[in-house]
Amino acid sequence: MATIVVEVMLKPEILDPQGNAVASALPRLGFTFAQSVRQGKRFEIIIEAEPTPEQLAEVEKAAEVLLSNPVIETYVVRVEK
Amino acid sequence: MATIVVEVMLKPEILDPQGNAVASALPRLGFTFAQSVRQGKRFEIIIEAEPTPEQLAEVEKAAEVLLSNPVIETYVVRVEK
Amino acid sequence: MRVGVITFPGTLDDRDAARAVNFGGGESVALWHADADLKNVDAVILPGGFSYGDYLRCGAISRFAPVMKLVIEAAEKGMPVLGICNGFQVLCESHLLPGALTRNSDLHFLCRDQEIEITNNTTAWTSSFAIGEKITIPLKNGEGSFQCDDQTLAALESEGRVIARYIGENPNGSRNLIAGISNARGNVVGLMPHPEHAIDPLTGPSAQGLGFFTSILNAMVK
Amino acid sequence: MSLDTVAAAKLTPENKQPFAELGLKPDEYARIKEILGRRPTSSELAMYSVMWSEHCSYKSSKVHLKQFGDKAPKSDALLVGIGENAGVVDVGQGYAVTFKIESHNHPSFVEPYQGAATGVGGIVRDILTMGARPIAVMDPLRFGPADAPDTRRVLPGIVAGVGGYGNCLGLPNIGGEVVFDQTYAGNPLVNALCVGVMKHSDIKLAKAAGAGNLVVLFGAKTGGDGIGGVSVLASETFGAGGSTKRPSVQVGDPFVEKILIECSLEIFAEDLVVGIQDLGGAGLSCATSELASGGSGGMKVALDKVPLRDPSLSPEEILMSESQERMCAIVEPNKLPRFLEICKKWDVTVTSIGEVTDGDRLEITWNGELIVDVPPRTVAHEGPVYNRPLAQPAYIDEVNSQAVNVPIPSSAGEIKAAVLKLAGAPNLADKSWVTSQYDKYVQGNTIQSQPDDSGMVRIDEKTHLGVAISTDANANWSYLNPYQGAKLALAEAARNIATAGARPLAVTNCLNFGSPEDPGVMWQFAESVRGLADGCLEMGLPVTGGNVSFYNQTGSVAILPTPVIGVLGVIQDVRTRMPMSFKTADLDLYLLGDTYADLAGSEWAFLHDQRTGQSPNADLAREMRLIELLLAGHETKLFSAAHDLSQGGLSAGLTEMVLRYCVGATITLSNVGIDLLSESPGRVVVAIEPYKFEALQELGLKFSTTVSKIGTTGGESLIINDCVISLDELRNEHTSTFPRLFG
Ligand SMILES: Nc1ncnc2c1ncn2[C@@H]1O[C@H](COP(=O)(O)OP(=O)(O)O)[C@@H](O)[C@H]1O
Ligand SMILES: [Mg+2]
Repeated sequence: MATIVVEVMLKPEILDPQGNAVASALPRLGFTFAQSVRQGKRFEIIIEAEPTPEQLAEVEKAAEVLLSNPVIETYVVRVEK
Repeated sequence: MATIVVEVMLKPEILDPQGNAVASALPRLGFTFAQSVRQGKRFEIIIEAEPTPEQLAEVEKAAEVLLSNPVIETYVVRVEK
Repeated sequence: MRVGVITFPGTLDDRDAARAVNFGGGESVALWHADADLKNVDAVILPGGFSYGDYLRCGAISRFAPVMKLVIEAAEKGMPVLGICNGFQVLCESHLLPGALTRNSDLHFLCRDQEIEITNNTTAWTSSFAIGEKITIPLKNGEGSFQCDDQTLAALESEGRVIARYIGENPNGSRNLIAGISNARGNVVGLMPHPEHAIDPLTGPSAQGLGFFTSILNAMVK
Repeated sequence: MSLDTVAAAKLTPENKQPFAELGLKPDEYARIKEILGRRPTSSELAMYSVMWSEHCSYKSSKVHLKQFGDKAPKSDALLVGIGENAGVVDVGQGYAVTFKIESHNHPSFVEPYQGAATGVGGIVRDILTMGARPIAVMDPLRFGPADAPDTRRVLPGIVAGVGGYGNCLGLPNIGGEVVFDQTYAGNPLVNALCVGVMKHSDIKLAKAAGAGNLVVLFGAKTGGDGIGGVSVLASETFGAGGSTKRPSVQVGDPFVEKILIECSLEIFAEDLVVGIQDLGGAGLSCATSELASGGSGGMKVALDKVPLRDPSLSPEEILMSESQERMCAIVEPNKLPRFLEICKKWDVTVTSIGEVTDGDRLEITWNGELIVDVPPRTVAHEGPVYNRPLAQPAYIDEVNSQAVNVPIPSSAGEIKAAVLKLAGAPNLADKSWVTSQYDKYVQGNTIQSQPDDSGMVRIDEKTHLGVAISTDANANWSYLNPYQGAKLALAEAARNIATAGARPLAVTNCLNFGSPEDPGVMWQFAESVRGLADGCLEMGLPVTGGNVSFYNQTGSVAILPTPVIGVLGVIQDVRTRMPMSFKTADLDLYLLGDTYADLAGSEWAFLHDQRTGQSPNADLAREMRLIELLLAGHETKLFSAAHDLSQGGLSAGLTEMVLRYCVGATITLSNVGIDLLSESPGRVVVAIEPYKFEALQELGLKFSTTVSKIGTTGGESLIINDCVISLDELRNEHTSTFPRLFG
């Protein structure tokens, strides 16, 4: 068993109200470390065995057509060690 | 500038309706690689400089009280290289 | 005049949309997401709701329903298609319309009576209105903020493809207060607020939504 | 752990069992052994422990709730009474309506969004189970102080959860309550009401009849979430340091529930089930034992056939799991193929897990080995019953004897300040911040919702038949006098129905209290039940069902006694409903009913930190005359508007009226301070065209109800004697509170 991770984030130019809400909630709770916050999605895909290059290509495709919307989002595919 | 990432996922025993929806949509599109899918959140926190241990401890605290609900979720804090 | 109303798993406003079609003088025809033909309809409505729970992204999973292949083909040939709320989201995800609908800027689901201005009356779905006509119909969604890149926005504006705009304070962060847009040909329209809930003052804020459902009759007569 | 079978239990009678950890008392454990003639298996122990919990067995409340049956008024409308998943009433034209309130208090404190969401999900399944299409929801809510930091966590989460689940199901939210008090700080109350409609012939019951019929489980797969959620979470008082027994809460999937609703309704329409039960608290333990207990025979279930989300679950855990969005049906074998077909259409997981037998035992096997062998009634319906000690708490005499001591405004400046203060008080302020997160339009049949006195939905588009529902509780009065408080809440809910022109027909309730092990709390509970039962008898309204939530307390501090009463009424033609306010100038405003110096338990007293004095006495005969007056006036189209007065008295009532359609009013009051602030029950403000005065006076005489002119409509201000408040100023005060507090 292995885990492939797909991370999907809004493009930098797209408004991120969720990230903004977190960024403004942090100082209210006394946390002052953040300059800004962006919020995105993380998919953990469990597959049977170590992924083959073909499988990874398939995941890339799925990330592009289903898991993200290229109009507003970008994605990264990683194999979790 | 540096980026701290907080990943929040539902605990394994907690139902993940979103992950399930993705898992059942994938094969309908001809993608057969996934045994199961879990969907979580990814926060990218931009800070001014390389994080200090104190800052990281603060982020941990924020992850616990604000970014996740420990009743149903777990979190991981990582420094993005 | 047969107007198909598609039900996806999780669609909610299908019966309301069908009722509105009939109120407007058309004949509503129920279509199911798994259908393999469009039952000879002259136009199609994708109603509001939470298809597939709105999981992943609103409309992202419905876009791949069998019936959508047929809708996309028919739309490209000029069949009038109206997407309301979740239907608008499906049309964007299907790339029949540009842009995307994202979380409301205040992060809350918002249900309220919203005044909008009709800014294009040449589409299949807006011909019953006058340009500049102001109507009040319900707005109800959690992800109704229309977003696109600057270039797309400029194109939509210069080609007059913004068909309705919110009046007053921006309810959800939509760019340029956009409430609805059309494709270049004017047969495909996406609208965030719900005209099907404004066909009778007894159950809605007004009857001013009816125009969308009478417009389509004009379109066919022509 | 090895499998604990019935055979093993017989061989190892002395095995130690963790009955106490599961919440069973030693005598309860002894009783189980006596019933079975041996020690229970661990699966049986799991079943008994969840089913005999306070939440499922009503062991502390049963002896009191009996009154709802004993004192039940004769009612031809009642089709299904207390005991089933929800009561059903006849509303005419062949339609039956089912409605019920349930609580999901503790889970909503732990995980506000999911707790509230699954609360809505649970009550909707109860309504569906009766064979009805759910048509609307309501959400009476109570929180700690509005400005407390934890309320900022709890309230937005709960509101988002109620909306997130209800909106996704396509159920309009047509009303509710938002009330703040210190005692709810660690115990927010999330009560959820659902109403559904069906034809008489479609009523379904939870019973497993007909040997050879199949036990069919459909909906979501069973997971490990919420194991013991209801029984442990709902019966464990939160200590100061937080509960150690906090199990994981359940996460709801409203999309699956929406599919389950449509799938079930299609199954019902083809008459494919003999009996049906939803899986709520106590999951499969509850569904199997209640179905078997409700039928005539026994039942055999192969537990290993249950589809699992988590394959590592033990049989005990499967029996206790409270995974959401599951249903259990009894199906004749020849109808199974069609049943499966419909499930396939909707992509719903479905499995036949057993069958009805002609025996009298509930037998459950795990891979062929018998792990449960019990008489189902002993699990489901014959749990322990307690006659808990009760005693009037000491505070009662103390607060009752203390007079209310609050400033009474008289100058124009004081009046203005008081009216504005009440308009912006969290308990009375505009609730749009909450309700705009709820879809009120979906289904296209909503006639009234927030901020109207009651919610109203049309149930027939051709005849315009409709139902109205209101939920009310006045915990301040219940605190001062629980017997009167329950009656007064009942009267208020009924009045809220009648102001729209609907005739009250039936009652549901959700009784939220502290620990039943505290004799003072038990007394509050007993008095409330007695008051509600007496009140229902007097008003001729049957109680059709309800819910009890105990252990709402933090340490030794209980919440205020909070019996939430829901009244459902019928209106023959929704197009004739009376609006809560006036849309034009030059109407005359009249007050129906009498005003006394009733400040005890009032919002004005609350704003001055006082909860003393004596609650008003409910005069239900007078309330009923007022209701008949309203209905008679509705019949003859006498009223242009009618609005109930309750919390905040005339001051709040006028504020709501002038702001509803932005038409002002000029009011003249003789005893202005008391007239504005008193909360005397049984009062309604009506607007009529001036020439209809005589007709109104006649009705007043006929129904022995005081009718006093208080003013006229019009203008852009609320003018009270010499005090002028512009509508803009009033609106600003009324609408800014929630956005300021919750963003
Ligand atoms: N949590 C809620 N959900 C839906 N509607 C609500 C909620 N809270 C209050 N409302 C609505 O707001 C209006 C005013 O509430 P309230 O002042 O409590 O009414 P009343 O005093 O007449 O019972 C009513 O229409 C009520 O149904
Ligand atoms: Mg009221």
